[in-house]
Amino acid sequence: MAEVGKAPKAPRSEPQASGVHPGGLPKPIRVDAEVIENRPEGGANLRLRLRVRGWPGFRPGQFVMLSPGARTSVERSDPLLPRPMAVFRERPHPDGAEVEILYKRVGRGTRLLAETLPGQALRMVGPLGRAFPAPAAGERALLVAGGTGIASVYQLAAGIPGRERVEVLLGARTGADLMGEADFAALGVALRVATEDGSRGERGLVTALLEGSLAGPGVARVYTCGPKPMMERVAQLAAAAGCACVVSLENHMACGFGVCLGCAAPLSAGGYALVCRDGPAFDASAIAWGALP
Amino acid sequence: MAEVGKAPKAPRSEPQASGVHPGGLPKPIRVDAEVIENRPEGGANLRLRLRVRGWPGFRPGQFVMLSPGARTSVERSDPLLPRPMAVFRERPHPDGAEVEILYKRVGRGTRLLAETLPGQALRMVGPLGRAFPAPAAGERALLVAGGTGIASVYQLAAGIPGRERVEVLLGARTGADLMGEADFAALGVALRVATEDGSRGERGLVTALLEGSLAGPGVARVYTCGPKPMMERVAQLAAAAGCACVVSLENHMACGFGVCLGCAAPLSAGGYALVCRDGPAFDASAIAWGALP
Amino acid sequence: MSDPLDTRVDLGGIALRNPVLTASGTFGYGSELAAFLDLRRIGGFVAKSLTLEPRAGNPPPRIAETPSGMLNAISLENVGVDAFIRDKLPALPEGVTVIASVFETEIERYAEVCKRLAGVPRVAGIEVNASCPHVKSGGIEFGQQPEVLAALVRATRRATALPLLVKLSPNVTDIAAMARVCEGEGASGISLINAVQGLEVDVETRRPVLSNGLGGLSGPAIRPIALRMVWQAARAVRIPICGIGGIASAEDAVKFLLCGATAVQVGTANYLNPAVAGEIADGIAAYAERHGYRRVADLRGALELPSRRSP
Amino acid sequence: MSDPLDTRVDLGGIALRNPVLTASGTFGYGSELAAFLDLRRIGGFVAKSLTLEPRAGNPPPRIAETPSGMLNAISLENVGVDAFIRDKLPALPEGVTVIASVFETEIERYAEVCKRLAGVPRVAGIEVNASCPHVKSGGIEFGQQPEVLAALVRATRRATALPLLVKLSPNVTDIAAMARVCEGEGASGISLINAVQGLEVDVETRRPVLSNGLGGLSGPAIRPIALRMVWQAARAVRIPICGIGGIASAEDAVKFLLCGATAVQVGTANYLNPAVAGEIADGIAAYAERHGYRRVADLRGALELPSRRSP
Ligand SMILES: Cc1cc2nc3c(=O)[nH]c(=O)nc-3n(C[C@H](O)[C@H](O)[C@H](O)COP(=O)(O)OP(=O)(O)OC[C@H]3O[C@@H](n4cnc5c(N)ncnc54)[C@H](O)[C@@H]3O)c2cc1C
Ligand SMILES: Cc1cc2nc3c(=O)[nH]c(=O)nc-3n(C[C@H](O)[C@H](O)[C@H](O)COP(=O)(O)OP(=O)(O)OC[C@H]3O[C@@H](n4cnc5c(N)ncnc54)[C@H](O)[C@@H]3O)c2cc1C
Ligand SMILES: Cc1cc2nc3c(=O)[nH]c(=O)nc-3n(C[C@H](O)[C@H](O)[C@H](O)COP(=O)(O)O)c2cc1C
Ligand SMILES: Cc1cc2nc3c(=O)[nH]c(=O)nc-3n(C[C@H](O)[C@H](O)[C@H](O)COP(=O)(O)O)c2cc1C
Ligand code: FES
Ligand code: FES
Repeated sequence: MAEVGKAPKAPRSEPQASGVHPGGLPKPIRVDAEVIENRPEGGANLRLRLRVRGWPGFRPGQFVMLSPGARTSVERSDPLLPRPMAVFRERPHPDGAEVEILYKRVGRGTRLLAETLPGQALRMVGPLGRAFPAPAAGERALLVAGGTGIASVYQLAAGIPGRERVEVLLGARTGADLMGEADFAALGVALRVATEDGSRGERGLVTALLEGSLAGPGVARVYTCGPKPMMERVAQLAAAAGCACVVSLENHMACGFGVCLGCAAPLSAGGYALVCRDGPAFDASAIAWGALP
Repeated sequence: MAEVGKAPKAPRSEPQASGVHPGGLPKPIRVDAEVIENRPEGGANLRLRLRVRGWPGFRPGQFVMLSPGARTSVERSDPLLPRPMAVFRERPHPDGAEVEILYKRVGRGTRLLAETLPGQALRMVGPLGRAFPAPAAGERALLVAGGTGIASVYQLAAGIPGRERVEVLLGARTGADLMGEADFAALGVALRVATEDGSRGERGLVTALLEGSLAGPGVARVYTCGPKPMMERVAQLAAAAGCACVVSLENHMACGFGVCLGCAAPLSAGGYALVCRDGPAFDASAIAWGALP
Repeated sequence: MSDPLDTRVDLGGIALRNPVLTASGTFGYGSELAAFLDLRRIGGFVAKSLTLEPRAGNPPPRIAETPSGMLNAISLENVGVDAFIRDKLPALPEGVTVIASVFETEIERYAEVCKRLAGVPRVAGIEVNASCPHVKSGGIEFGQQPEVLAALVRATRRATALPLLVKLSPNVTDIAAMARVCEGEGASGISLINAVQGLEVDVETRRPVLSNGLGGLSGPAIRPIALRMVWQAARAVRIPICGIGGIASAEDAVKFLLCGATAVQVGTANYLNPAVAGEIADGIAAYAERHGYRRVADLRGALELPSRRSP
Repeated sequence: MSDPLDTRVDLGGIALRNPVLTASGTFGYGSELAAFLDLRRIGGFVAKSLTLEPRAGNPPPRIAETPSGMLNAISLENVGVDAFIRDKLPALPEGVTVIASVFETEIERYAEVCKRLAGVPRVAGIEVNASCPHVKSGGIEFGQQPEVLAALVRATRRATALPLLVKLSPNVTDIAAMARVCEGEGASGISLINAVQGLEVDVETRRPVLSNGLGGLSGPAIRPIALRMVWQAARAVRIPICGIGGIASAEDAVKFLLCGATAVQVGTANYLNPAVAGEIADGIAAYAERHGYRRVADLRGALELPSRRSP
């Protein structure tokens, strides 16, 4: 498993996004990954396990680009673009590594992903992007995630030393929509859940849970990933409580490695950062939320 | 099984191609057919068995249009066009009918077809085209087929009353390339095989076998389907022997039902016939071979 | 909901049951696909383009598959205007709305075909296909030159009292200018786009795949180009627009309506699914109802433009 | 075989190891993809287009997927010519052939960027991107008006002694005429095509998907259009042509060479497979050997035309 703060494997030359710890990042690969399992997990969520030869490891917050559907002996150009997916977890595998992805079936690409069968292959490029910055010494880590954003923060929670100090707040529309709850529970972190219909955990928005948690003792660093309105509200609450806030953005991407300039996130200081290269994690204060789609 | 000479189910209004018996044709359907089996048969050949609800039956020589690869919950537009495939055989099935196709993996569409798994669905439109004209009373039937054309003439051989009078000559590059030999053998027709490398049957071209057969007693009607040079040579030999010759053409098609005008076959009398509507079977003498691609 | 949805639209004087037509050259003369689709379920159909005399068209290969599209070089193949009136029209059931499409190689011949269609009971309107090579201009399409297009629209407009749609070529620098030419010359509406000129090559034979060399690209691949041109034309003229190009689903069709089309035509998608036009008509109605529209006609031009900057 | 295959080509004075380049805007400044492809394996790369000053580009969303293609509206985002020379060029390993791409909103500014690139050691040539909206013509692209294009080529040709490629816009009626304009003004070669103008709409929000509204269509969908335009341009001029548009495999690339291109650029396909350009270079060589060519350069224009009629 990737450890936060591990020595750099392949330092990158790109400029560092403000406030985000770049760390050393594994050198990305391009590979045909074999599907070991692709299992529905309730609601529209699925768990994908891939066997990846030559996997270089990853850092919490990094993602991969996956072909939209199984590869065939024929290259099909519709749908065309690969889909970004957070690396949920990795495990050793006799032949490379096993990489796990938690994802939701939302559109054409993820529907084709969901129809992929064990034994079929997906083209994978990654790991890409930078790592989440680790919490500073003595800081409490407060992770707030909703929807598909839940997958992006799991490894962060898993990697922080002293998990009992890590608090994780997960939100979803319904209990069935909720991703990965059992995985977080198994980590031994302090876990709370909110669903909009109350079918699981508390009824309401996860941001309501956050208000309580921010009121707790000591300085907290808030990490968030999920729908834009949720992240924006989390950032506001954190700012009001005087806490640092790191957001992991889910912009649309064509390449994932910094050359198409498609994933631009508007910065409050003007100009844009590239989510795939400079993120996906950013200081919440660096983002011009009004101009983010 | 479709019988030659059965009463018309749904008469069609299109003009009749010269010399070809139109007969009554079943009303075509559009349906998602379920793959029961899709089994490699040696070389690049496969045998596809489909469960088809509402299948109206077919006449020898008719074909279906099959989507290039399994349908998914997402419509994929590459490859775009359906592929024409002869109906090899039909069997009763508790739920509609079982339709069998013999096909060869040659390009993008058939490669995707070959990767289709049991339980998946293919869009099917058909049966389309007209039936082979039956041999006249007292005429010997001489079927000469090569490559994928073999699939087109099987049902003709099966449907002619008095199969012992039917002579079938099959050709292929190698024994492994040869389609459906066992099926023809099981019909009890007089069967001879030629392969270019001699790995099965006689060494050489199937047209060499034909020369012998044409020399036999009585009037023969020759039916042929396969690569263009083969069909052209068969037509020449038949003409030289004073025999009628019916060719089943394999033009490229976009629709299969007479509206795109893509499948035009040049006629010796000038102008074009549509292979999907007026054929695929034609009097060999009606075709302007030089202008056929 | 109280009132049922009103699906009717008026395409330049042609009253349509709903905004879905099938495109010229993709639905034959209307009876070929009777087994799959009752044409009375959709707004209408545009017949294969007609010339004065019957024409045989190009030698095969005439079609080639391309990524999310196809090329065709059918050329002028059709039964001729007289056989259409005599044989094809009477074969269609009552209640099918028929638009006759016309193309030719000279302006006078275009006008003559239009005249022969005058007074023919079943013809609700004429679509002039301007994507035809103009013999006198050395093979450049009528619809590629503003002056030639103007002359063509003027002559055909004079030749008939029927609603007159002009079908534009997409192979131009400025589609809005071409749309304005049509409006200026009295066209009742504009259909766009016709196929985009393209080429496919077989690397093994080292020849073009089509016997004709060049062909027309159609299918989903061209949809973004068609949608852009419809949007540009809709902003340039007031006459109604019939959107065409790569439409394969109700969602695709709605995009064209939102961009300013009054109706749409479904082309290549018919080959894949001969019942698709009916499914699209149903899907548009479902979309309109889901979004609280009372009249499908109100979808026209309902696109909201980005506030920051207009596209 | 006796002699090894000669893969070199000369693109208007730019000596290329093999005929495969990566297209502007699809390979960054050359070092982003070092983990996936050694640029010394391919003919060279065309850097992201440069302006005089650094530019920030359009707000997101900037990209949208379409059938076998994508739309982009990145606009002018780039580090500026000075930062390119100072920071980006030195980061590239020796032996990488670099073509700098230039775009601007005024002709004088284009010329000034070209001047700044003069004498910069690592720059083998300049590609002038003429698909940029010309401010003085009210947003019409430089490459859409023959006189404006002529003025642009003249000015940039005067501004630099480097080999000068002009990259044409496909959004024109007559690409051959545009190619002749470039040749007449002394361009060393022509690159085509840039992205085709398109539009995509989200039916749920009823808005264009891109913040900018319109965008440029690229990817396999446009390949038949690109191939047609390369063929038309190749017949119109003698200067070499660099074919671009939807190339995703060696077979695709060979089609462009057969139609008259001296070299090709791979664009959108890099996003799907960042090593694809190297695979294409290898595949072209394999094709040439399989077909008995001694020199890849001999593939240029080797298309056989149908005997019946020219395309
Ligand atoms: C860094 C990053 C990490 C992500 N991690 C996960 C994850 O672990 N699990 C998970 O379920 N989802 C994750 N997502 C979101 C996931 O990429 C989208 O749900 C997916 O791309 C949707 O594709 P589609 O074809 O099903 O949807 P469509 O709407 O059909 O897609 C159309 C286009 O829009 C893009 N798109 C649509 N929604 C999104 C979105 N939310 N984010 C980015 N692109 C989008 C697609 O990639 C495609 O290019 C992540 C996104 C990013 C940027
Ligand atoms: C009436 C008819 C009946 C047929 N019956 C059979 C059969 O029973 N078994 C069988 O194996 N094959 C049959 N074929 C041939 C079969 O349609 C082609 O092999 C198949 O379309 C090739 O598709 P592809 O995508 O693999 O090849 P590609 O070369 O990738 O196809 C590209 C395009 O060309 C078309 N095409 C290529 N080769 C042919 C061809 N020989 N005939 C028609 N279109 C072609 C494809 O349909 C597609 O549109 C028949 C063809 C016709 C017209
Ligand atoms: C095989 C074929 C034949 C066509 N014939 C005609 C025609 O005769 N007249 C015409 O105006 N358009 C013709 N078209 C163009 C279509 O009507 C339509 O404008 C074009 O295909 C774009 O729409 P689509 O992408 O939905 O197919 C033809 C298109 C195809 C594919
Ligand atoms: C995201 C993106 C950005 C692009 N930026 C530029 C650019 O800065 N300058 C340029 O000349 N072309 C640019 N292009 C156009 C490509 O270089 C190429 O001409 C076009 O995409 C067609 O080729 P393709 O289909 O292989 O992508 C860009 C294309 C894309 C997709
Ligand atoms: S996704 Fe291409 S630059 Fe970020
Ligand atoms: S395949 Fe369309 S008319 Fe024959």
